[in-house]
Amino acid sequence: MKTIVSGTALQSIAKRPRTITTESYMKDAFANYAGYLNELNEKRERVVKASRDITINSKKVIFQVHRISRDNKEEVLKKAEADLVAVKDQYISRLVKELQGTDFWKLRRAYSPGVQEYVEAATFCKFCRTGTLLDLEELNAGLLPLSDPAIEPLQINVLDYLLGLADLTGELMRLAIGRISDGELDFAEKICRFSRDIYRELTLVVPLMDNNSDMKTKMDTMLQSVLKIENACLSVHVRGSEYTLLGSSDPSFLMGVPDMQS
Amino acid sequence: MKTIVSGTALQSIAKRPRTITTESYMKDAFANYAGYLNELNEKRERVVKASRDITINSKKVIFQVHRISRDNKEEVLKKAEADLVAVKDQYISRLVKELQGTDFWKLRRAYSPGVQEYVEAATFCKFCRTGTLLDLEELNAGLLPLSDPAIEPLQINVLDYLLGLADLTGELMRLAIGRISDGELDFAEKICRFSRDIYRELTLVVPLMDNNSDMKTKMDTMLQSVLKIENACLSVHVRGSEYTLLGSSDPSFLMGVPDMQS
Amino acid sequence: TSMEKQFEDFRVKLDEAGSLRERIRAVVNEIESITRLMHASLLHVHQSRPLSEVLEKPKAQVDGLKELYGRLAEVLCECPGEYYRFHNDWRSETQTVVSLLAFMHWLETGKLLMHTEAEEKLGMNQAEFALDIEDYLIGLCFLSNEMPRYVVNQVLAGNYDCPRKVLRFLTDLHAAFRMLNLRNDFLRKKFDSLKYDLKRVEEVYYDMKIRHLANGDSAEDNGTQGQS
Amino acid sequence: TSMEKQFEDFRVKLDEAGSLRERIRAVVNEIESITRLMHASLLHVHQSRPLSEVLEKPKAQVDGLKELYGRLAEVLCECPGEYYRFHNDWRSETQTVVSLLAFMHWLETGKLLMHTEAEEKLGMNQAEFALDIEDYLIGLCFLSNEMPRYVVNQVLAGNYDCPRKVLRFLTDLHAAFRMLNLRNDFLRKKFDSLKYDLKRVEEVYYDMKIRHLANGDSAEDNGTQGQS
Amino acid sequence: TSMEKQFEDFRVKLDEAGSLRERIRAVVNEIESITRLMHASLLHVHQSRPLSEVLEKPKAQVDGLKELYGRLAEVLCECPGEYYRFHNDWRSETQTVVSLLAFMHWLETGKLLMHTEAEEKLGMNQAEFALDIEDYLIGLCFLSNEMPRYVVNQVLAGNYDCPRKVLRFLTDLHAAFRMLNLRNDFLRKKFDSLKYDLKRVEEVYYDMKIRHLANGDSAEDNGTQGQS
Amino acid sequence: TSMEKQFEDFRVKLDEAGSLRERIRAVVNEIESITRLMHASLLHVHQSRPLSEVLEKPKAQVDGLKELYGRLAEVLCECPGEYYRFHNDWRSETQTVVSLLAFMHWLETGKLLMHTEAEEKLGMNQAEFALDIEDYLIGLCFLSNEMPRYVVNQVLAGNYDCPRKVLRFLTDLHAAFRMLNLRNDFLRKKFDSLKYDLKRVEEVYYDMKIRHLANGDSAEDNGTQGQS
Amino acid sequence: TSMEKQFEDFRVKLDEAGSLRERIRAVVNEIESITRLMHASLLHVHQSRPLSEVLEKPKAQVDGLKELYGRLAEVLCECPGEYYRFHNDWRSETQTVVSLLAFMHWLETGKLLMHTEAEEKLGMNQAEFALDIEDYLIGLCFLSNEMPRYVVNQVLAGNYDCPRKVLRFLTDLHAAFRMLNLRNDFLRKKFDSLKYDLKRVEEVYYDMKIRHLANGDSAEDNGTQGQS
Amino acid sequence: TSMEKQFEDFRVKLDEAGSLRERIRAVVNEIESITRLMHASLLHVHQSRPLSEVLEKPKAQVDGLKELYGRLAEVLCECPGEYYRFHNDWRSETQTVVSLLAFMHWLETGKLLMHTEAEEKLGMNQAEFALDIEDYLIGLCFLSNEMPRYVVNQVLAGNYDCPRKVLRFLTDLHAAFRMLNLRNDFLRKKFDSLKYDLKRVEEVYYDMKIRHLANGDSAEDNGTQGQS
Ligand SMILES: [Mn+2]
Ligand SMILES: [Mn+2]
Repeated sequence: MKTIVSGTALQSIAKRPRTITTESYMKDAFANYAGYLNELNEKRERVVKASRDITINSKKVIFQVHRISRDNKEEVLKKAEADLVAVKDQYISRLVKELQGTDFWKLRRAYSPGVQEYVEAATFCKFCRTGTLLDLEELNAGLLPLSDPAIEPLQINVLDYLLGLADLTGELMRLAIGRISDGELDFAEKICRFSRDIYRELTLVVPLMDNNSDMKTKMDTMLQSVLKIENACLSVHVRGSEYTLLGSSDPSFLMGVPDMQS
Repeated sequence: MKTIVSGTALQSIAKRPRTITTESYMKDAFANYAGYLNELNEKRERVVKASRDITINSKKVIFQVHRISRDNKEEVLKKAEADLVAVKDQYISRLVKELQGTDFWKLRRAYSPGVQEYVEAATFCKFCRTGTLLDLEELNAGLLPLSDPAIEPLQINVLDYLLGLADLTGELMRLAIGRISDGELDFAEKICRFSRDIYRELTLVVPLMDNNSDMKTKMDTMLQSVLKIENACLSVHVRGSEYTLLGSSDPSFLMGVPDMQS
Repeated sequence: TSMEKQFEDFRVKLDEAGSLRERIRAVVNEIESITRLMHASLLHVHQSRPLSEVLEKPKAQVDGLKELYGRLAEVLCECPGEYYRFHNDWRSETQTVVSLLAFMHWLETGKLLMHTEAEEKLGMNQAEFALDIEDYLIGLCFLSNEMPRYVVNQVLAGNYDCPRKVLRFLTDLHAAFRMLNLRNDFLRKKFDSLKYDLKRVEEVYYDMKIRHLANGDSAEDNGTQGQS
Repeated sequence: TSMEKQFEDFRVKLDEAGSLRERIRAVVNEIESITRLMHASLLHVHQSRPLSEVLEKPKAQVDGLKELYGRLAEVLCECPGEYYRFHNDWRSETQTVVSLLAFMHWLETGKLLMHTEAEEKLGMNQAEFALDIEDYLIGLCFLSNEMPRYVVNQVLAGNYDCPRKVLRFLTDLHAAFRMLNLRNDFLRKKFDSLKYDLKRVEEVYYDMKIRHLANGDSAEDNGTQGQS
Repeated sequence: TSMEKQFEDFRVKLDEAGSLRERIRAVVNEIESITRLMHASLLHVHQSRPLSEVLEKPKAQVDGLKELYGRLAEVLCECPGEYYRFHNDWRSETQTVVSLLAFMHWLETGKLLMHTEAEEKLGMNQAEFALDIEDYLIGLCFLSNEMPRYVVNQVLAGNYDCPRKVLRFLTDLHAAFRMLNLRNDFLRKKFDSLKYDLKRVEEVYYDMKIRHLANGDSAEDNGTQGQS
Repeated sequence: TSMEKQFEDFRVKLDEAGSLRERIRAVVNEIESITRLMHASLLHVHQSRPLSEVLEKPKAQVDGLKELYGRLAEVLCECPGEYYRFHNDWRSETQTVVSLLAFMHWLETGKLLMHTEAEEKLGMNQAEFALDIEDYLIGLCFLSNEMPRYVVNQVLAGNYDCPRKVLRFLTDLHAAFRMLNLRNDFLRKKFDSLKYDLKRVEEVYYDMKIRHLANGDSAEDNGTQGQS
Repeated sequence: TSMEKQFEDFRVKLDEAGSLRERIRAVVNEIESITRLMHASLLHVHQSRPLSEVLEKPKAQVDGLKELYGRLAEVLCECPGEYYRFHNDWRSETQTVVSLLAFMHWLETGKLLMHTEAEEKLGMNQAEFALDIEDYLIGLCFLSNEMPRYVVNQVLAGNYDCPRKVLRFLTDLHAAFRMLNLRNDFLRKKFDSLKYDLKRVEEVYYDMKIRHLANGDSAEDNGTQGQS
Repeated sequence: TSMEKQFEDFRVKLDEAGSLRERIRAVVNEIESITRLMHASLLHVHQSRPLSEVLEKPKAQVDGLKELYGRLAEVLCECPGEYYRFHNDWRSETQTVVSLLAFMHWLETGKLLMHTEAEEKLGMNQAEFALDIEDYLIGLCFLSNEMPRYVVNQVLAGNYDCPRKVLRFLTDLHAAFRMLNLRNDFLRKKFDSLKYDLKRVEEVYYDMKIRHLANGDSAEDNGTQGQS
């Protein structure tokens, strides 16, 4: 039975088992669709796995950065930066290979968490190194060598960059508390200004983002982080002022407890 | 500074950078804890990945079984069973290797979804083949060869088995609708009885389960599936009775549409 | 500062994407309007109006649709490689479009509208602007959802052969769908509903058969309503 | 039928697990009672009672705890390899136990209670029944949560050296914790709170320092309350 | 201070609005009581009691309703221009009222209760106190929701012509609704349910038809239960 | 001090209330176990086992229930006037008990289990320990929820009279409920579900009736399964 | 029928219970109004107004409260043994009442308002209508929640001795609560908040102490504001 | 038919209402854009930029806002008496507008922006198009939410007088709100948040005061930043 419209072939297939009466034109087409869906699902799985690897290793970089203190800055950041390069070379490169030549937006939900965490780690390193924001262009320039130069290279999109940046403030908050404990008040105030700036810039960008419900939640968390940083700065500031009032001759004292043992 | 209790060593370390004043007894211990946590997290990641592989491939087996019809049963089930063996040999075995020698319960949340889907697929195949429930013992016997005989073998636990079984009813419902369309009324009624039995047995078991909030949700879905099967059977039954009333001489007619073209 | 510069840059880019999206939505709104009208016309098939009358208006609007998809393609041309970024903004409407085209096609020819045929009708047969396969498949499921009602109303209008024809079509379509491996997603749910549609059509077919109302298969005809 | 048989079998097994769990919970309830009493006694440290008095009662109860953990071990012996199946039933109480033991240990020696020491005190130094490391670590964070209040009350009682000692201890503990790579889980949240505790203790230390209330470091002593 | 003066002013205004709302709610509660009674009486239609008996009680209560809407109008008179400020406080009850009146009207006459007729029955035919169109439309959707059950029970009582009549009514109503461009989400959803009601009635009519239980369409009669 | 004395007093009273509650919960756990078994046995009714077989086990357990309610009464005797203080601890289980007893009673007699009958069966016919009316009513709603499934499975087993009988029973029950002015939200919601049950049974009866599968209404018999 | 008779009976009983509840709620609304006014007056204590001025208005309203509780008692008299049936309808307001009375009492005397004293003030010292202990305790927790703010504002007003006095009071209250074995989750949570209040007051006292702002502990005085 | 005529009529009316709503939303979108920019500019106040610089941009945009509200008024003019019908479409944006204007006004003058002043700034001082009181009040609550952060950042920038001034302002505002009998749940909740803001500012002021960092209350000045 080739077509439903022709009654002439009826007799010949009346006894054929029913399930293979499927019109062959449908069958061929659906075999194609089946192949397409299988490949897509398998690719999605591979992308999810690569994303999870990126996440777990980026988190390690972040923890490495948190090991910073006044006296080991160079050493700690060097290691963090090396680890970050390793994340890129080992895991992001795998993602790049999977996605190359496809519409990067199609599987975005599968890889977005990993990319966001990578952004968080990379911007965190950079801030600790230079006190500035690693911008997307620079970040993406670093990814270029991973791609086959013949085709459109994988680039982190603005949305994932901004979502990663939104998480950064949480880490900055932890960093600020630690820096205050370590007496690095200038550093803490730099963090304070930096995260205020990011928060302010993001408030202007959020309403423009494609699907900003995630981002709105993150903004709430972020404001909380900024407030925590500001309040921590306030409490050390107020104590410092009182110290000045009490007329200390050694204003550097409040800059930490290096002389705790002395 | 070896210990906090001895003041004698104070002078000698007063100038050492602060962060490495960490008492070395703490440092050594925490280095161990750090290693432990790293290994645990990495193992968890590997287990999650294995679980995802098991899930996606078990789902394929389930779709293969749904390709069954009156006339291709053997062929379809053969392929499904072969695929199921492949899931076990390729993916479950990887899980086994990861988990061997550990407390299987520790990472259960990481692998449970995959194992449940595997149970769903295996019991589904078995039911279509024999009309009976693949029991846990049999299922686990199949896993024994994967394990190193020297140590405690990985066995699917009762909870994952039951959770997988709870999902089975959804597939049985789809199967039943299909079988009715195919005229396999006896098969449909067998499915009806089978899923009623499973539902009934599970109602007795659910309250005993370790953490049964998931299971309770599944029971609600399951009752819906059972009702759908029963209602589907009712509608074909009522039509069949009317047909008998109308005095047809060919009661086999309602058993499907094999003669649709005749 | 460089931070401000970067964010200014982002705002520009996102604004561009936003205005792109707005233009897409404007087109999609028009698509939606047309499909609503087409759908309303097609529903007359349930009142058993003659097929030619039923199809007249919707067929006249296919060109309008094609033109709108052409405009969609133009907009998407401005952001190459970002087809799927905006996919959600027009996928549900496109699924409806597919279901309507497939219904019309089936009413006329009794055959399934193929993916490539749908693409052609909409001018989506371009490298950068193709019809997503999942959208096409979901559209086919929507098509099947209309069948039980169609069959019942055809029988009410005295067209007792209709159930058999529809049954044969849905049986084939169902068999074809079973070749796919789906995830637990929207498509799987719609496919489940296809099974129920099939079952309902079978029941009507039985009703005809029991009462010896259905004709034999001898006189075959194109289309689904003999005399249209 | 075999299905009934299997499910009967499951019921038996799950009933067994259930009664095991009930026995575990009974033991855990006793552990909880003891820790409540120990905690209440230890809180007297904030009223600046002499250390010997504060520690007397809780120290007397450690043996009771050890015995209870012995009973827990026995119960878990009956289901080898299922330690983590029931872990949730006693982990939060065990974290509290760790924090109390660590507090007492620190009050006495000024040192951190090590994982192996905690295991020994509770008789958990067995292959099949060890103290989970995350529980131990969370217990340490709870310990740090008590410190700011302790420091404030010690200063109120005139013990101006206390902040420096606590600060040194928490600084070390914080440095040690920073060696860990955590997930976004409960432990990370507790570790964050440790940072705040550290900061608060620093502030008190500054207050003392500014007012020249703290002694120098010359006279070192065991324990945390010099003359108790 | 001017701030205090301003807030004093607010206090008065907010209290006035509050007591207005309370008075509205009191009236609405009475409306709700009456509709509950009317609804309960009307449900007897499903037990196939004679129409005159079914309608007796609810008809007697329409005047009560009208009086209550009169009191509502009086209250709203005190705050001209604020009809929609308090609309939410009585709209759902009013939708129910419309559905009951429309059901009674249809049972008696077989015709749709028009918007102006509904307004008249409730005394809402005033410039400042009219029946909101969306409320009227939603009420009609509720009416249609009762139809499938009504049809099934009429058939059970042997009234085999009922499905055809109801189908004709619902088909017209559905066609009328399709003329609207529904943007209100709730109304759109209710309209979807109208489609299901129509489909269900079609099926019942189909059941009658294939069993030759339904009469032909020749004999027209007003009202819905010929011989009641 | 007087404060200490007062809190000492509270401690005693709160501990008493606590242990009372624990004893109540222990009894309730046993009630829950029994109802679970009864329910599972009653589920056999859907497998169309003979009524005598279905009812054998659950009937044997009614005495056990009665004894447990006796123990509950004893506990509550110790705190006269505090029935409602602990009501929440056992009300949901009691609602289930009522629904099971009412289902068994209906299967045997085709009649509604009256409130006083339920009280007698549970030994709750005492001044201080009666069956709360709302609990009884909610139990009846649970009973009705079981009916559609029961009807479907009875028809599947060839008992074509069942829908008519159940419909008559549910219609009466529904009418009785409508007499109440339900203010309790939960009960009101359950009553809504009763309406759906009624509608579903109507539909099944309709399907039988139009196919002449249901018997006439002439021969009356008690019980729900003719030959049980 | 007996079913109808039974439900008629239920209707009467449920309506009675309903109207009882309405009367209770009417009284409770009045209680709530009064407590809102009392609370607003008492908040002036944070603006450091003289105590006599702060307490004047709220004290004048205690009699009003007592009368309302008298009316509540009368209503509950009509349904002996059902105190706890309606308890939820007035418990949260009563907890607020307790907290306000306890605050006023403490401001005047520096002492804790005892349970019996609270009962007397409200006329709840009857066998059938007593003040539930948990409500009293929760009220005390609310009282403690006001303390940190009170202490801060007193210090701002120059009353540097206040923290020490409040600390002593809260320490005693905390110790008293610790005697209880709290199983009630809500109460336990409120007790946790009491710990935070205590901690905050300790900190304020610490601030005073290290700045030598607080007086010594030698001079005892009743009341909380020396010169009020 | 008359039904068709009626629905045709409805179609026109619903389309009119729909397009009115679209025009309102278009205006509201522009309002929202402007407030976003104003808000972002005002956030500079936390960076301690000079007040003139902070206020420059937002002040420049007030005229734009006024114009937009003028357009809103025009649209609403076309449907007299339906202000509240569309209120929800623009109320949340208007609350934000009020909060921004009030913040700017307070920064400049240290005074509360009065209701009439807000109306004037927005051109809402018309009989038919006034500023809803609840919207104004909610806007004030949003204003207060910004205060704790403002105070913290001002102190960080060395403006030690700020806490005292803000505290005085918030205390007055809080007292004014307390005069109202808030029945609106949302407003009540926002008012609760005002209490927390007040408490936080009290704490900051306390921290300054006990360290003698705050100036005395003698020198009064308008505006909030002395030298702006
Ligand atoms: Mn992070
Ligand atoms: Mn499944």
